[in-house]
Amino acid sequence: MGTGTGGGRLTDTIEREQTRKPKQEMQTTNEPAEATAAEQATLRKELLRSMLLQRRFEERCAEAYALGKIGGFCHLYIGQEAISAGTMSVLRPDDYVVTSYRDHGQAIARGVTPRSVMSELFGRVDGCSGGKGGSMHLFDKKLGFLGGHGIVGGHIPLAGGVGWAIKYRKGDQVCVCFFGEAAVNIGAFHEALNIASLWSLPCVFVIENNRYGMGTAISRSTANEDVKARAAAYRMLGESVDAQDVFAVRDAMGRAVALARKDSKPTLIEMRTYRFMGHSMSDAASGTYRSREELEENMKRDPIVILHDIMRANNELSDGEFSKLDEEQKAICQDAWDFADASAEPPLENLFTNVLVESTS
Amino acid sequence: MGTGTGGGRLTDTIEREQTRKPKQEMQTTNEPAEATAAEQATLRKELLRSMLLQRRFEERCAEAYALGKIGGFCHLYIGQEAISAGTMSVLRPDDYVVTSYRDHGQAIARGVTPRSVMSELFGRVDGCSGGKGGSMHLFDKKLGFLGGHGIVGGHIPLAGGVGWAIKYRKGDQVCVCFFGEAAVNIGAFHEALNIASLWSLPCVFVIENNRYGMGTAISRSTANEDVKARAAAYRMLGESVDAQDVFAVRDAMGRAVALARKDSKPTLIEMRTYRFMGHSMSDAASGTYRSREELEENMKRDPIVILHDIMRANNELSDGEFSKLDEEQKAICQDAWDFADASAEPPLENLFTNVLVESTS
Amino acid sequence: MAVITYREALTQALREELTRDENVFLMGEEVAQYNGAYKVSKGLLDEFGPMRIVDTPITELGFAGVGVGSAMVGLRPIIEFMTWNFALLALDQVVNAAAKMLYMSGGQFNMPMVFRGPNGSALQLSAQHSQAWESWLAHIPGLKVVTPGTPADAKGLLKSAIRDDNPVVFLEGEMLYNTKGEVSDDADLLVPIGKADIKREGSDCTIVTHGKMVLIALQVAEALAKENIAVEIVDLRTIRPMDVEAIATSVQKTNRVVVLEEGWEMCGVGAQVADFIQRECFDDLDAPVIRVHQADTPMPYAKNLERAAKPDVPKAIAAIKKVMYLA
Amino acid sequence: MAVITYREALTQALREELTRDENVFLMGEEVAQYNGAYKVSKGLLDEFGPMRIVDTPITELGFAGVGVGSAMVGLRPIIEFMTWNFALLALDQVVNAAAKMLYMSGGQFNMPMVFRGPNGSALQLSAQHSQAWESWLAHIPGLKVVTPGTPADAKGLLKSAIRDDNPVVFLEGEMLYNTKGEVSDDADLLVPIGKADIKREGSDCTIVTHGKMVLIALQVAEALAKENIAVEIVDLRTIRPMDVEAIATSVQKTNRVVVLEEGWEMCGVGAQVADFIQRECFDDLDAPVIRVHQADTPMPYAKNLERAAKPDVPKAIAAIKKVMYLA
Ligand SMILES: Cc1ncc(C[n+]2csc(CCOP(=O)(O)OP(=O)(O)O)c2C)c(N)n1
Ligand SMILES: Cc1ncc(C[n+]2csc(CCOP(=O)(O)OP(=O)(O)O)c2C)c(N)n1
Ligand SMILES: [Mg+2]
Ligand SMILES: [Mg+2]
Repeated sequence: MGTGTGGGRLTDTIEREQTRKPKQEMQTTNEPAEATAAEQATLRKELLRSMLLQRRFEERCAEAYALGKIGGFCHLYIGQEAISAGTMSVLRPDDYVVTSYRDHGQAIARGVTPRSVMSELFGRVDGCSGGKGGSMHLFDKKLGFLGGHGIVGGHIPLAGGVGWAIKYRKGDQVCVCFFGEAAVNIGAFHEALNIASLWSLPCVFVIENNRYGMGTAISRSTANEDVKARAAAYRMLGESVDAQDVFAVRDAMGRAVALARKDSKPTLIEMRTYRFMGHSMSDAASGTYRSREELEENMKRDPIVILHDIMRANNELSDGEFSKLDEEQKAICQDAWDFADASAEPPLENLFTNVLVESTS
Repeated sequence: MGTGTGGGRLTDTIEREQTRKPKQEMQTTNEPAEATAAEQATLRKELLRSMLLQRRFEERCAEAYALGKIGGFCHLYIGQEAISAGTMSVLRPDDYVVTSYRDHGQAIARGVTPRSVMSELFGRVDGCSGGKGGSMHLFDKKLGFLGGHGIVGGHIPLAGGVGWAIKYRKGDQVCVCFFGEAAVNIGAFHEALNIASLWSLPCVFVIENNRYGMGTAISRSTANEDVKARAAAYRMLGESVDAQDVFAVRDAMGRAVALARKDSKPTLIEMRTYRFMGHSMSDAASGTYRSREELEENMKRDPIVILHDIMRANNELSDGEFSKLDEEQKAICQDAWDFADASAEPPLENLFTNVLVESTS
Repeated sequence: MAVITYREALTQALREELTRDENVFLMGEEVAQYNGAYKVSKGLLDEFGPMRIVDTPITELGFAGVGVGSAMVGLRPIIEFMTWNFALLALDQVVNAAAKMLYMSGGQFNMPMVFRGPNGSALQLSAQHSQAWESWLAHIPGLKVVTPGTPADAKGLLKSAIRDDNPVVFLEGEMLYNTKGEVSDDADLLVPIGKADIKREGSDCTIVTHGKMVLIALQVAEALAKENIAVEIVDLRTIRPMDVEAIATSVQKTNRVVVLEEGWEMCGVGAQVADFIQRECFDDLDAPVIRVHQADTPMPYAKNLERAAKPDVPKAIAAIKKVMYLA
Repeated sequence: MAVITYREALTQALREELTRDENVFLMGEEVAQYNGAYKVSKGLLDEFGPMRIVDTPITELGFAGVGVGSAMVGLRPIIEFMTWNFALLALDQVVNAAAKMLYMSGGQFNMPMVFRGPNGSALQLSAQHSQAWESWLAHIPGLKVVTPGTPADAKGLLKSAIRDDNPVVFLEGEMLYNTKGEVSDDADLLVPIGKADIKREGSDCTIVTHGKMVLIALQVAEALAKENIAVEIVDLRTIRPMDVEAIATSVQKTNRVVVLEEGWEMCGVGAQVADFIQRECFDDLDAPVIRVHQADTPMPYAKNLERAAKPDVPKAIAAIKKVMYLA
């Protein structure tokens, strides 16, 4: 189904689907069948925590950007957090993640510490990339977090390479690659997907379809908006997911990751989402290429609110507990801010480090 | 249907289809219904002539290459002539053609004179590109023959640009773009097809699927060998054609060209063919990546023989007439050779011409 | 004459040339509905409509090739790269198609087109968004490479580029868009491609520079004037073809040269300038040519490191003093 | 020591390093079943199997990026470009990913990989298949750029490149593959990256050169020896980092330099060499540095034009005579 420019309609459709299929009944295929209700509740709380942390963190980013503490390009992920939270919840520590410049959410969901991310954004020496990468280039090797890349589509072949390395070593890890829907038109996407399918690489390619590439609606950039047709071009499995629903994300990603892990088969997944902020800090959230009405309509489907509502309905999270959880995340973000603020600028000699390494094999 | 590496099987299938559907009954959709039998016979003779001329011309190319009169890379088209002959037969003089390095056949079928092509191959001043382009870069502006390009897939966006220009000027010409099946994996193909479909450009994209890109069988390079799935990825019409049958080519191209001309809609057409020679003059015709058996099996489906047989069955071409036609083409090629041989090397000062033009608008 | 920004100067040039010749069109990411990522095409969609001002998918290689194809049949495309950093993906079309087509075709297909957009670094955009490409592009025969540093040059050179029947690479500066200067509103005023401009006269030392470094050079000259050092500024404006004569004339006068550029050292524009000077003015030089350029590292994000990486006024002043044996 | 071809030297280097380290693999178009478009990987598929010697689709950008990704997690890819002409499509991965990854990640992800294949022109391949890319690649910090001219250097440098923990661009010569020379069969013999080599000693004039022009330089020196002109040949071998010291030492001895390179003039390697020399050896030069390079045009097809376009022995001899004021 094409999303078109008729954002309102799409939202409606999805909301209707939801009404029909209440969240509490959703059982993802990769949950062990015997997962108890308590375990499910714990999982939901963890997913909520992850999304809340991302949200609160990026709210502080916006603030820091306004104060000039963050510079350059800064692309917020607000509204899309269910994708990162749901995805990371099905990954193992030794799996790999690679993403685009809109990378704060994934980094934090993957476990990169808010302190080191905020320090990176502030351009400080304690940043996860030593202050050299900035918002678009978050890296954390020990977490298998392979960046943070700035050229649209440029990192998609990298995911193929990670998949190749896994296969080369007969490992059973998986590489998940995130990119925006506008990236599907670029050559790198095409070349990488053909290779991944041809060589059966353990990759999951995740289109975060927030319906705009900068100011361009998908219908104005993409001849065929249907992701399944794209996957078929590479004889790959393709799927579309309501990505404001973290369990739908988790479900689809669980299956795709399992397929990659067990059968070394790649999947292309379209996550249908919406970005609540402008493309980057210099872009207005609405008023130019999308209406305020459309934005507000879509903000009603806030992934955090959706999950929170379910948990409330389930009576598994009191308002007090929610507030406590939220305050904890805010405190973590304040701590990250304070830490980053206190972190030193990189020493000037660092300008010349990391251009090359000295070692040989 | 995938062609796989099982060349033999594909050939069988196609041959059976042919037996079922005798050629003399084929009526292409773009023939005026009232085309008389005589007109049809004339057309067949013209197509035969075109294919024969290409064949004889390239046989002389091989000879000239062996003698060192042609240098560099030289990619022969032998076996694929029905594609160029059939295609050019449905084009208007003001249409455009753009192709890859394997361009002798298309150039000649389009009407670039054998003299100027041979002179180009000999690196002489009377060559259609002044001796500067060589085998891979044949150009003829007055015939709308836009080259002759050496980077795999690099010329596919150019076709989009020509289509754009036609639309820009509200013209009703068409741009036909030829490339090999191995080019479908490269980014330029993908970007160009998306644009052509998105903007509804009057282009026909012709995959000359000779089943090998250099020494690589399509099954080893392409995750999904089915062209229709590729076209669908761009919401474009896609079709597969038995391209050893010049009327099947003509039929499909006739429809695609009409669609482009009337509705400004692009089509992707897979022409299933086979190259009878090596990839280029330095590549053996068989023995490395394809067996002699496979080659011989496929050479049985020579497009010239297939058409000739039909005409013979129709009693519209006697053996004497065929010989005469053939001799005429050979004579044209001998004349081209002699002309090229007598043509001067480009004067040395030409090294520095055509780098820039002096004019401004 | 009005004082307008570099951005407005470019917009004026586009508007005037779009008006003058209906074969001219502008194509690129976000150029139409969004009015351009840097607003250079502001208002043009409304004025000229969607066939003349064309939004593209994010497919630099694809739409650059579309430009080339349309130029082969006589249109005059202006291909905007949102920044030249992304043009790296399209260089096959620029180098192998646009630059070589006329030659390969024995003179049949010229390429009346412009590839334009901001080049080099802005502020804290880090490694992948901060590259200055002029030396790469200048390497390629078949191209012209233009780098205006002022609003007047931006307008006059863009108009010349659009009218030129050859492929012109036009490198703007993100940091220049808001800079102001006097610009003629004469729609026929062109700045010739291939001619350097003496942006300031002086007799003690020459700065050869281009693009956004022109502003730095002017500040350097201003500062050094207070120390009674008279700096002459040769703004190349065009990198290819390079105005060697203008450089030589200045060097013969000052006998000392600093080459100031935004990009990296190795095989940079400054290397070529130094090479020309040592060949053409061997006996005129009182000191070796010294170069000021970006540190030989990818561009770092951190503000302090980025500052340290970039050529600036103090670095250029130090170089001049060195070349004058004052330091 | 055995006399083998440049091609065999490369094959030996590949075989030895594939044997030594199982993280090393070779990937590219036609490298496996076809034994390489130029047969450099002949026999390796049989020996190492399809995970180590990997045929790719024609997708230079894609498989270069696959190499980068695999290097991020510790493999040591050797990415073969059938020729560097096609690598233009992949330069985003070379420049924006491989060269910048270590820096952008604050030192976390180094790139132990090699990008290799034939560079520059062969015979009559015309404009799109005849480009020498070393000056472009040398411009980029984060890369090493290596250009062996002899079989021994080819082997020793390729082994060093494969063992290097940085991304190394390795530029071979199609016209060199069949050339022969003595090569050690010691599997531990490396040629260090970053060190020039004096290919011939002489006191009258220095030729600074690299890659396939080394052979031309040797012929030039041989011819001029008969006229009692003693030419010293500095073979750079590595373009980045450049061995400026070796150049300077030679220039201090001969006081005259010709720079001989395959590529174009503007911002070429020779420009950088000339720049270094005028800076480092300002008082040592008896004449300006002169350059010999490809004509400033795309490469033509016609044999006579191609010959006229390329640097060759007569052109280099003329340059030496000019720099020695003998002509
Ligand atoms: C090759 C390339 N072209 C252009 C850009 C500028 N750019 C950065 S993000 C972006 C939009 C991408 O949209 P999408 O892929 O949908 O991701 P989103 O930003 O919506 O997450 C553009 C055009 C770029 N970074 N790289
Ligand atoms: C980008 C690029 N990569 C590699 C090559 C070398 N090359 C020339 S032709 C060719 C095979 C192309 O096969 P296909 O597209 O099927 O066309 P065919 O030669 O069969 O007509 C290759 C690999 C090239 N010219 N351009
Ligand atoms: Mg998007
Ligand atoms: Mg083929």
